[in-house]
Amino acid sequence: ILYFAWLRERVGTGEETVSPPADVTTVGQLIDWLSQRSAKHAAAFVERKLIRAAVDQVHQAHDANIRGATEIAFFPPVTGG
Amino acid sequence: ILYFAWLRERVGTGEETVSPPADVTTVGQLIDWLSQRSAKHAAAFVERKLIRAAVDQVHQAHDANIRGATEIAFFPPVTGG
Amino acid sequence: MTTPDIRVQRDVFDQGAELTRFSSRNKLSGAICAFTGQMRDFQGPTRETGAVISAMELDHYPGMAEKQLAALAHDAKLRWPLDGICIIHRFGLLKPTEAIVFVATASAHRGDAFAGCEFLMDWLKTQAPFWKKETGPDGAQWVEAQASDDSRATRWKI
Amino acid sequence: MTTPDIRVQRDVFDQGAELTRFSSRNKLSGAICAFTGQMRDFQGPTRETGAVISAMELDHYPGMAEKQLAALAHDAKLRWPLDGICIIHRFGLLKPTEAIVFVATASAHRGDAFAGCEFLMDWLKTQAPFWKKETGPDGAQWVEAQASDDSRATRWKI
Repeated sequence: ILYFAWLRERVGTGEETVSPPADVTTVGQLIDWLSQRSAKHAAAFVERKLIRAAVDQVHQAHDANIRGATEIAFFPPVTGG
Repeated sequence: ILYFAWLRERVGTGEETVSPPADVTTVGQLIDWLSQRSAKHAAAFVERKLIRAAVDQVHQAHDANIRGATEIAFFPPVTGG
Repeated sequence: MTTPDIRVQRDVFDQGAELTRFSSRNKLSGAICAFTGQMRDFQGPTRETGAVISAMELDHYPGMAEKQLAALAHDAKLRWPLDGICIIHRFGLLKPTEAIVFVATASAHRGDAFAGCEFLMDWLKTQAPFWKKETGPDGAQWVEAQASDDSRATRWKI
Repeated sequence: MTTPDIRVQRDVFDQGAELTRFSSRNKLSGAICAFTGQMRDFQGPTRETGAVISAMELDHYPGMAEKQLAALAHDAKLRWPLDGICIIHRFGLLKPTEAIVFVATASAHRGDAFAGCEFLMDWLKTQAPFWKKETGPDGAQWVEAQASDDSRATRWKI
């Protein structure tokens, strides 16, 4: 899992490796599962509508499937350019 | 009178000074009057819908007044840029 | 708004150097949009069917050209909050690949910079007194105005 | 179409030098449109009400940033007949007045160059994984995404 911008600051790390249970199959379910890992995770994900995700470096919605994915990233809406 | 682009080539000069009679009061009437000056003038002005005019360096339609003007220019539609 | 930088000149110019100069004059603007019209490689409406152009001569109306470009810059800054405007237009003989025209706008927001720049180009194309004569394989001929240029310009009308 | 020139880099770049390089690679294109996003001088939506920004840090997603910009360039050239595309985006620490992003397009016709360039900027703003943290008088804070950017991007949808 990769975190960027204020999500990285709130979680306290930019990168962590996790092994969620088999019934965590979507981005949204992964957010639920990660939120229970620590108070920091819970705080990071509390504004759920602001959380964007990429699965293997491609933007995905919260209902997207994550099975087989090797790299999942969470971040706020982008503000480059 | 100033002429530009193919109008200059057809008239055979880029600039001439004329003194039209007092009843020539619009751009269109000036075109009629100039067309009678020579065969070259007539040939230059034959495609009348393609003729654009500027009176004292401001674009004007054929029905614009020319009384008091000191510099009148005729040219085809512009193609710069 | 800095004073518009408007130049009608015979000399070649370097569009990159002009962009550097323009941006250094508008350092605090978040958005810079620049357009360059280069001498194109084909004659007629499309590259696929057109003949190769070997030279170009640009006739212009000295005095009115500068006035008309200044008037267009004035209109643009009335319509969009622009911090700066630059317009450079050449006349005389041009060699292939040389720049003909350069228009740049600076603004706090990119939408205004883009709109101001495209507005200036569209109106310049139909209002600024310049005329192209292109030399192709069949000799030199005056470029005909395109109806598409008129429609591009009039879409900006209120 | 030349291969899109896409760079995600920490180093400062000179927008004028990049425009010179881009135009020399696209000499035969009649139209070149270039946009530069510079570090703006104010925080918040408007210059009038905003506080002064003294520094900026740009977070980015290495790997995905390059991929996303390449995908946007690919989309742009499917939609418009573009001869060339250049996108440069910085990350890391930026000083005031430095350029953040540079997008350039080359085409035979100016309408396509303008549209391609603005499309790339609008989509880059909402899709490319970069995040700005601006330092103002009240400390550093992450820039919030603007709804206007989303609506500017979606207007390009077919």
